[in-house]
Amino acid sequence: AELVVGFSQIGSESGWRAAETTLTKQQAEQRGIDLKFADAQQKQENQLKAIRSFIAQGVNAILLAPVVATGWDEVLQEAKDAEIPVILLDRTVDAPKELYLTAVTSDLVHEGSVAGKWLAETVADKPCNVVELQGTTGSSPAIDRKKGFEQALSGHDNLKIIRSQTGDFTRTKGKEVMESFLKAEDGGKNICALYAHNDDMAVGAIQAIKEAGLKPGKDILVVSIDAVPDIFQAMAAGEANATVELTPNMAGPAFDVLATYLKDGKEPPKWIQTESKLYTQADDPMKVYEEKKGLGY
Amino acid sequence: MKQRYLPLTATILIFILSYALCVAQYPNMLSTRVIGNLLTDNAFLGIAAVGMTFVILSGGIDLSIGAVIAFTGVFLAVVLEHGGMHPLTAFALVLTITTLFGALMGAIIHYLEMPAFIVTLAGMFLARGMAFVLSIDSIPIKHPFYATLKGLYYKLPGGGRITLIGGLMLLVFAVGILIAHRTRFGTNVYALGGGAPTAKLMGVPVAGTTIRIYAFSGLLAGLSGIVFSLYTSAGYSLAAVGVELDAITAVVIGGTLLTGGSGFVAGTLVGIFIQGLIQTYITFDGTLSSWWTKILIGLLLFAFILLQKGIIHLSRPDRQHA
Amino acid sequence: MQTSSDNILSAVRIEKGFPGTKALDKADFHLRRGEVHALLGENGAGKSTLIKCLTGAYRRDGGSILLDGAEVDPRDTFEAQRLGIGTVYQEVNLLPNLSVAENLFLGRQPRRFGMIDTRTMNRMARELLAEYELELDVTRALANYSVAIQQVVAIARAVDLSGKVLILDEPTASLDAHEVAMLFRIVRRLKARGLGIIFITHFLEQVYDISDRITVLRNGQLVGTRETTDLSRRDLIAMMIGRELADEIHAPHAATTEGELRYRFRNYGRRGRIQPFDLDVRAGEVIGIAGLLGSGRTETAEVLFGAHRADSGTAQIDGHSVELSSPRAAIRQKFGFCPEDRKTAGIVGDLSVRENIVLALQASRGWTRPISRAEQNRLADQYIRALDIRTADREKPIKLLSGGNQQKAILARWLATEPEFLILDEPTRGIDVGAHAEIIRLIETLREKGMSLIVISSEIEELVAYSTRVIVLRDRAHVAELDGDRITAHKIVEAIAAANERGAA
Amino acid sequence: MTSIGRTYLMRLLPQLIALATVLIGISIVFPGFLNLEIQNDRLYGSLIDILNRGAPVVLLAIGMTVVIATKGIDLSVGAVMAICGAVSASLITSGHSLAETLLITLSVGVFCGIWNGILVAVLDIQPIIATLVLMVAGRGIAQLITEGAILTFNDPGLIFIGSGSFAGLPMPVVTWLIFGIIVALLVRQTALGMLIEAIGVNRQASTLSGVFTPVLLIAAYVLSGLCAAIAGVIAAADIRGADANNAGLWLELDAILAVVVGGTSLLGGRFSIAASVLGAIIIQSINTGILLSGFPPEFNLIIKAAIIVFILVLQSPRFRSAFTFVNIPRAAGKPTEREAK
Ligand SMILES: Nc1ncnc2c1ncn2[C@@H]1O[C@H](COP(=O)(O)OP(=O)(O)OP(=O)(O)O)[C@@H](O)[C@H]1O
Ligand SMILES: Nc1ncnc2c1ncn2[C@@H]1O[C@H](COP(=O)(O)OP(=O)(O)OP(=O)(O)O)[C@@H](O)[C@H]1O
Ligand SMILES: [Mg+2]
Ligand SMILES: [Mg+2]
Repeated sequence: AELVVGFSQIGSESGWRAAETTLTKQQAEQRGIDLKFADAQQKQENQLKAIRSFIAQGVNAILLAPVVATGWDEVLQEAKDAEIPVILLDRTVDAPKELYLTAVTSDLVHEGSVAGKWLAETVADKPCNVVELQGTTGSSPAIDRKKGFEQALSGHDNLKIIRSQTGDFTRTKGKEVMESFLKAEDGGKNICALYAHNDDMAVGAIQAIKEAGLKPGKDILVVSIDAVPDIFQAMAAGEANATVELTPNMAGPAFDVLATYLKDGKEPPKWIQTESKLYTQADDPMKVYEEKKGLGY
Repeated sequence: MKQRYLPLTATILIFILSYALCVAQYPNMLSTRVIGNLLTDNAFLGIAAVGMTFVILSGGIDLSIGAVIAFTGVFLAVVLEHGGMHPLTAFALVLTITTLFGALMGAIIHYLEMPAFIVTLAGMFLARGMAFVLSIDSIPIKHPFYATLKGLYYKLPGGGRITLIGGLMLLVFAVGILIAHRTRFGTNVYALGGGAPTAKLMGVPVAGTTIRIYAFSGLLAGLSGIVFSLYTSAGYSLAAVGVELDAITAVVIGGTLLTGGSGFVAGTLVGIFIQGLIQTYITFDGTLSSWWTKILIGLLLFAFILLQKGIIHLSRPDRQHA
Repeated sequence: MQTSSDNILSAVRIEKGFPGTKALDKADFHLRRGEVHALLGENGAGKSTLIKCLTGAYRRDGGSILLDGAEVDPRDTFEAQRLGIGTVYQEVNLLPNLSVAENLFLGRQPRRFGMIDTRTMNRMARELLAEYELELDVTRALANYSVAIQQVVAIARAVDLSGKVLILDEPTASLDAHEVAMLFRIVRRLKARGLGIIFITHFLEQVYDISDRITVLRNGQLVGTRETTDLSRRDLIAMMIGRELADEIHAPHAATTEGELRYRFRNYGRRGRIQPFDLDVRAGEVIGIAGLLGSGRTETAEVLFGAHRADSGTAQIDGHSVELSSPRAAIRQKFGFCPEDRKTAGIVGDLSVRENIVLALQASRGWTRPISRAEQNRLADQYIRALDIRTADREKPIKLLSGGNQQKAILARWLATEPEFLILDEPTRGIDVGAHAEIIRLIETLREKGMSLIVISSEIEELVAYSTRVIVLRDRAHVAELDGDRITAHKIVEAIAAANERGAA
Repeated sequence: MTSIGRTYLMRLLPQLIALATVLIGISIVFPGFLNLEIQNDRLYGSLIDILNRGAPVVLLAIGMTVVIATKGIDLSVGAVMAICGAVSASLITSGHSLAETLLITLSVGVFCGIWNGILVAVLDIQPIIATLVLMVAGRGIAQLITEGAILTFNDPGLIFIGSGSFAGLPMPVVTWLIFGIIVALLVRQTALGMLIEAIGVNRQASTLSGVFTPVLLIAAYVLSGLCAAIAGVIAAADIRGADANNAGLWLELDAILAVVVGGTSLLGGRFSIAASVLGAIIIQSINTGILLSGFPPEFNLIIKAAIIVFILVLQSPRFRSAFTFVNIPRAAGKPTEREAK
């Protein structure tokens, strides 16, 4: 019989997430899997509801992109009781490992530290004031990407985070907050680098920097995370310096391990880490842009 | 058929009808699992919506409940995990806090004559802000007592369960119905909704009633927060965003007028079920993209309202003699 | 400042000011045990304000209140109720969304085990209303019943609440003779029990019928208190308005010269509201409509005005067919309509007197042709003067005016549109004697100018005074028409009573 | 005329005081705040940022004021912003001219308004629920257009609307100034304002007086839709892309808050466009002030709540009558100063 897989997606709050959804659907189609998609609109309670109704429907497996790390024990236990394997996508959860089959994610802290390392190396010994655009307050990428970045910077006393405010992962807020950073730091003369928790905020901030009469990428270094297509355009124009890739194709590996597991019951490793690849202006950004453009970002 | 029960009856009819339609398409939807889930998954929303019903019946609105739920969860997580308090003590403490918070909003609304919409909007900012300040991380609650509480459920044949929180929601509704229709406080709530100046002239203690209404809503939001923390075993400051809108929608679908003074607590329960049904249906379908999900929810909402209007319209005779 | 020992309620030097108005200026008022005390005065004299100060609905600025000789200070109406003061406020103040029984027992519902005992409450409500010869489904929302019934319910509630004092602020405004008689029976019974009763009305017959003493207020000040038997009608009016009033009620007219036939309604009606009727109206005619409560008078007016669309019949004006499908359509044909329920259908409370007066004119002109501010001021001032609307100035929100003055402002709204066909539903309700006479005179003047009017009134004397024809309604149907010499109070009452059963009951 | 001017000033006084207080407060925390300089031919500084960033909420508040005056509320404005941003982006990227794009986008906003208006005025659905339908479905529609991604564009004309400048002011500021003045003149120089207020206070009485209630109600929602459309275009043009997921998210609450801070009663009736615009600017000042202050973001909401409560308490009728140092005409129709003399 055809494989039925339920996919509980967080929602559609960013281009990256839309790309993840598109890719998951594509991957399922390629493998002839009947994907049941449920959009939770950023609410954990909706994800819990979705998983419960997947169980009630009797799907063969569940993909879960958890909106938050905590609070999954019970529903995962229910899935386990119903003998439905659960694979976590893109973020992990705070639950006993035996409750899910595996997690296909990147390491958020690692992403932050890749960005931080790049900045530290690029700046070398020069003193550098960094401003930080955080993600949505309280969200795990915001917390972990901040943590990783700070870890990478520790030991480099010439690098200092002088301002850090939330830009809610959006372009609009990224631009608005950057404007106020520029005003607050002497028209931007005080700022040497910008670290944004995602590319969208960076793109907004780049516009703010340009409108303030400064050159992003030169007067202010810009490093961000996600590697969505638009940042490559900015890199090609010399306005952004580096980005750390978070691949939206988490479903491919997930379906692969699922297939082997269902076929011969082989348990995969508990964590399949995706690569956090660093892209800089030297990596032919336009080419990457063309590759990524069609992926539904 | 009493005319005042018309909206309620209409809503119940619509629910039964649409459930039947869903089952016709997905026979699995009749399972006890789905019914049990409908109770468990909507428990926190239902409990908060009872409070919201009282607020709306009195002609007010409470936008703070989602934030209060989040605050409650974070507060519990912090005191349980870092403070080492017993959950029952923590429950009592947090319910006191949220009740007082509600009472404070009620007092401001009454004494400063400020619109509830704005006072509770500020309350929403404040409660969520407090949650952020307590912790921006999501904190798992690992207290064994939680496990005990979650272990309490009644297993239905067919794999469904009536959980503690699902049962609690039904209990809260029962109590809410009693309070609304069988106590003086309940009648006073309706009286306020019928017109505060008139109610005042008729001797309704407006100040006390207003404060109590919002305190009650705060209490139930706190209870809902406890239920939510049981439901997710965690406290998270970004939890339950927009729950107030879901609750308002449930109340209104349940046949309560937003202008106040007319409606039923029981209707809200049906409203909750209808919303839950829409969501279950959409997951069972499973082919909708994120955007079509939203569009369909909107359209179904619209259809329910139209249907309700239609039923009420058709069955209402032109104002007749007594 | 003697307070004789048999005073049950005394108000001494009560003061109350509103921005721009001194509503009460050191007013005294003493109510004896076992008396009916009429509180009289022009519209805006401060009667309702005094009542509200007594019951704690308003905080007074000064003065003291003594109940049974002891100083009391009710902070809110709830406390006043506990002290044994039952009140019917002007404008029915009940809750339309609650059931009749809940309205009657709000705040004192019978309880069993802490829960309201609905069954007992409903039974008590039925028993209570039975005293007023009302048989209602007490579990239905009050909104389902007419203003008159609501008023009876309000009275029943207040009477039931009043251990010591009963205050009735224009309770009879919407009642017909039958209900008034019933109310008076009850009032006399309470009086015999030793209650003090304050009675506010603009119907002087009722004052002389029921009251023992009269207190008159003018401009917030006490004019005086007299024994009713010592005070002639003429003197009373002089006390109230501060001058002599010309002949109060006119002699009935001789049949006036017939104007041309302008409005012709055939088989006009709406199912469930008013049975189809025929009606011809000439220029310069005042058609009075008489009938019992619920006989369909208001419905007739609403159907004529298009507020409820007629579902049968035709309308012609000057021989041309017209469609009166909505108030707008009717207004385009130069119709005007003063509704009966001024609070919900008449005034636009937060807007100023000026805006309320120009509203209909502006609406008929369309929004693109605003009436200039100067013109608005002129119109407002003109009608404030012409109708003697008592207001601090024309920018005062109309909801702050006394009831009678609101009524006059609504009338002004329609006069400003210079209508040719004016429907007045109870235009004199709640209006003081002076203004009453003015409005009757106004109706005369308008008629003489060639306007066609339809006037609904429960006051038969009044109908006789100005009608050139009277239509009598019963059970939502037009049952009789009187004209010329046949318009007498006696004949109208006879026509109404020709039905063996009452109205809608 | 001067007396009307004075009444007008008195009406705006509480908002002006609140704004001044907030601005002074910020400049104490952040001294450079009031600096203004000319850069690239346009004024540059935090004050300008406030006017500029406030543009969407100002525009939404203008429409919301009129809707609220009719005793309604429009929760859909945020979603309509997203739809219109998405529409304009997808039109311009598919090669339509700027004029066509704007025309169609604004028509879409108008259409959304008509939809809301019909639900409220004709189907008689409670405004909050009627507009909730579009609030939920609308964002879905916007995402449908952009397929969940940010639809970027490079059309200089459209970008100019978001970040160009005219007469030394950023285009968004110019836009809302002009639009606000047009609307204010439209409602006050014609009879619209009074008729709308009449409907808001007593719909039944207004209908009986011949006011064309359904049409005016629909018109109010159309205005709101139009405002949201303009705000949507500005928001998209500002970031050179339509972000259907986040554009206008929760802005309806800010707009309502702006209207209330502006002193218009949520129960309908008396309204003032200028006061609502001031309200929106006050809210944006708070937001900008928080950003400039350098507090950690966890405190954003608490600070905002505290300041708003403070302002509202200052404006509350009770507080004002307790301290009758200024006897200001209330939106709800408290007696005016003139009567008191
Ligand atoms: N809340 C208020 N604010 C301002 N002025 C008021 C208020 N209530 C009453 N007034 C004014 O006080 C005066 C007395 O009003 P009141 O209602 O007591 O008159 P009344 O004698 O009851 O008249 P009526 O016979 O018309 O009912 C009027 O001039 C009225 O405009
Ligand atoms: N005695 C009654 N019992 C029950 N309902 C009544 C009674 N009288 C009136 N009603 C209700 O009140 C409504 C008002 O009736 P209507 O407006 O036709 O009365 P009316 O003749 O204009 O008398 P009035 O205006 O003096 O009340 C009617 O639709 C009817 O349903
Ligand atoms: Mg009065
Ligand atoms: Mg009538």
